Amino acid sequence: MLNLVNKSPFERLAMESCLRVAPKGSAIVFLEDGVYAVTKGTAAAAKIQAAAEGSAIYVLGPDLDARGVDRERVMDGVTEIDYGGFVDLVVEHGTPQSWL
Amino acid sequence: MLNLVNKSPFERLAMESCLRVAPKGSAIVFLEDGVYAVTKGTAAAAKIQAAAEGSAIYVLGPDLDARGVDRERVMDGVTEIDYGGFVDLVVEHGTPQSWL
Amino acid sequence: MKFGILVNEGPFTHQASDSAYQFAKAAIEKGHEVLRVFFYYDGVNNANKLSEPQSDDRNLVKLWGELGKEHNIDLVVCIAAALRRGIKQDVLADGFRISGLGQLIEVGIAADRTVVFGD
Amino acid sequence: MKFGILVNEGPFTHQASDSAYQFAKAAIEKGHEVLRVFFYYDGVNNANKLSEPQSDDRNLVKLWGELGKEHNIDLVVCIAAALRRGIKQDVLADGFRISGLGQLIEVGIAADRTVVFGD
Amino acid sequence: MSEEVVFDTEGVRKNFMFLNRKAPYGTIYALEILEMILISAAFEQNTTVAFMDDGVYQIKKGQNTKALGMKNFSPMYGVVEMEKEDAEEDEDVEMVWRIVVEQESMEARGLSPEDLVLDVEVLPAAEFGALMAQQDVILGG
Amino acid sequence: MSEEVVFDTEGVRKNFMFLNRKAPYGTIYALEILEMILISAAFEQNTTVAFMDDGVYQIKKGQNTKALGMKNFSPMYGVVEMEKEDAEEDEDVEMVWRIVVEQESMEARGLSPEDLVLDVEVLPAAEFGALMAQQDVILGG
Repeated sequence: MLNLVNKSPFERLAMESCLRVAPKGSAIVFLEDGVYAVTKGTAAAAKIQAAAEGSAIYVLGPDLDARGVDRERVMDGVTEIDYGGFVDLVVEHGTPQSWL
Repeated sequence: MLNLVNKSPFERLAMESCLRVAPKGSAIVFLEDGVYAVTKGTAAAAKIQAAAEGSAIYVLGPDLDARGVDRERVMDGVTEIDYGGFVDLVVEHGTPQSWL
Repeated sequence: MKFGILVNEGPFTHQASDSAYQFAKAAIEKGHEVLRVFFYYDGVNNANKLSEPQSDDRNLVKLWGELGKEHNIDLVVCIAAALRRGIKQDVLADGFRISGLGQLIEVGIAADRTVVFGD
Repeated sequence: MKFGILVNEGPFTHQASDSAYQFAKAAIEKGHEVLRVFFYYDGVNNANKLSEPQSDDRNLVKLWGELGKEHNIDLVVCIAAALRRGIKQDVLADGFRISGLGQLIEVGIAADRTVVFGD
Repeated sequence: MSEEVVFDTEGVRKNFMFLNRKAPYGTIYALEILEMILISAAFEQNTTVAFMDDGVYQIKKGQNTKALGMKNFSPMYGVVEMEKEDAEEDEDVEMVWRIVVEQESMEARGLSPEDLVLDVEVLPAAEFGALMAQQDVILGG
Repeated sequence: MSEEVVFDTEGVRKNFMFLNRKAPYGTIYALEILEMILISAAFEQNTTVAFMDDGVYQIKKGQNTKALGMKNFSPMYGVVEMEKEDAEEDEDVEMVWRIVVEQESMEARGLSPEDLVLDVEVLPAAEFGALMAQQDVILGG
């Protein structure tokens, strides 16, 4: 299962639901407003860091660019992908689940 | 200022923003999916109870009915209103702010 | 009192348009006046006359049009938001008109209260 | 691989339709096949040919239509969702067709992966 | 209008989950997913109708939308239950139907199975997640 | 089409707040509120352009939407700043323009005023709320 999270962790609780339910070690892709989740120094950072232990965390680069997120503010251990990389992940990891 | 909250406290953080920013003692109307906030025995109940100290809390009855919320599950101290009562509150309290 | 109402969402998808309609109706029943309802963002979809809900559901496009006509409420669809979303004269329901964002600011000045319904 | 895509939201209001479009394009560039894009909920508004965004913005209705034609993607608008929202043959953009919800289940069975884009 | 396209799905049986995570009436997702589930039955796929987060509220007993003028779709869940029974009784078809609720979501809302219009399996988050991981297609809104 | 209706607003000056609480690009609210603000300037009202919650992200520096194909509306905030300067310089009109950010929202996102494309007043939650309470009209989305 590949988890897709497109909501800001400061507006909605979609990410919490994903972290509570998704099997340990599931990969997570942050896209759209979800990309704010992987920025350093925010009130949500500790939760993501904890989730990152054992899960592969990806973030969509074009969505970071649109929102002006400087790369040095992206958390360590997060892998940046483009849409092609996003497609590859869906191929590799099987059924995607969009946490809308 | 009259605060209107139409989001479930389990899905979005709109209510938290309202409670953080709105001047102490501001009235709050819960409507639409916001009505779940004033039900007893939920994970969000303590927060609303704390807010209710000093604020007047209202809930829209037709929205409770639609969602099958039994009245004995509505927190003490919450005043139920209909749309007419909603209009009266907007007249009395001045500028409404919708926490969308 | 004089009310202005802003509707931010289309019919059906969010309850915003329903709540705004019920509020407007109640305000009129209480003897108040609703000067204008301004439809912005996806709210412009409330004016699509092709909307055809199931027979056992409410028809918000018609309900708004009738309320407007009966109580002389100015129903204004924002032209900029409407163009983007393909709401044009061809599909505009009875009772609505298309105009600029200035009409929202104007009613905000003219009304005693402006109430926003959205998502 | 064969992909099915579900688009839950209309153009502009949410990024869902943009993300789905970029995903579909990237999948094709990688040599995959997109069997069908199914437009449901407010997603049906992606097929409104009257949509006329500002000249410096993207036109999602056109982009979908062109992608569909060029790569033989079946663009299906759900009839039940579309009726409610006033998307009918009169305003249906080139390249789209209106059909039932069964078409979504069918592509879910036929595709190797079904990806959902929404709000 | 473009021409109809048909895909060959003969004899394929996949695991479909319809995942409900939104409250009813505030948005239309609950109603339109329900329409999706009812149509899907004809395709004889393994089906899990799942409720978590505010989606649990969709099946709360006692819904009455009269004052709102909105359609009360709560009775339509009875049809979901019938489809499940049909699937269980049909000996010709090896098809599994389940109706599941995530326990943590239900409890956080102060609800119990007696509050719900459907007979459900209550699954703790970990089991609910494990079931999600077995799906071929997860549809939601 | 219905006929045009005009209300008499001559000489009335109210306090308008345009409240931005949503992130840019994920939804259109940021762009369409901005269009609202720019149109409003002609009406010479007291104007507060306010950012809180994810709305603070709207004015983050360095936005580049090229790869998304979406319109980058970030430069349009420059016009908001110009309107504010015009209002301050115009001695014939007693009109107040303010651009404010709620401090708690900004800090929770790890941002500081140097990250923003606008010169803003940073207000703690209590002051921000007090300012909201002084408004005649609060518009948002």
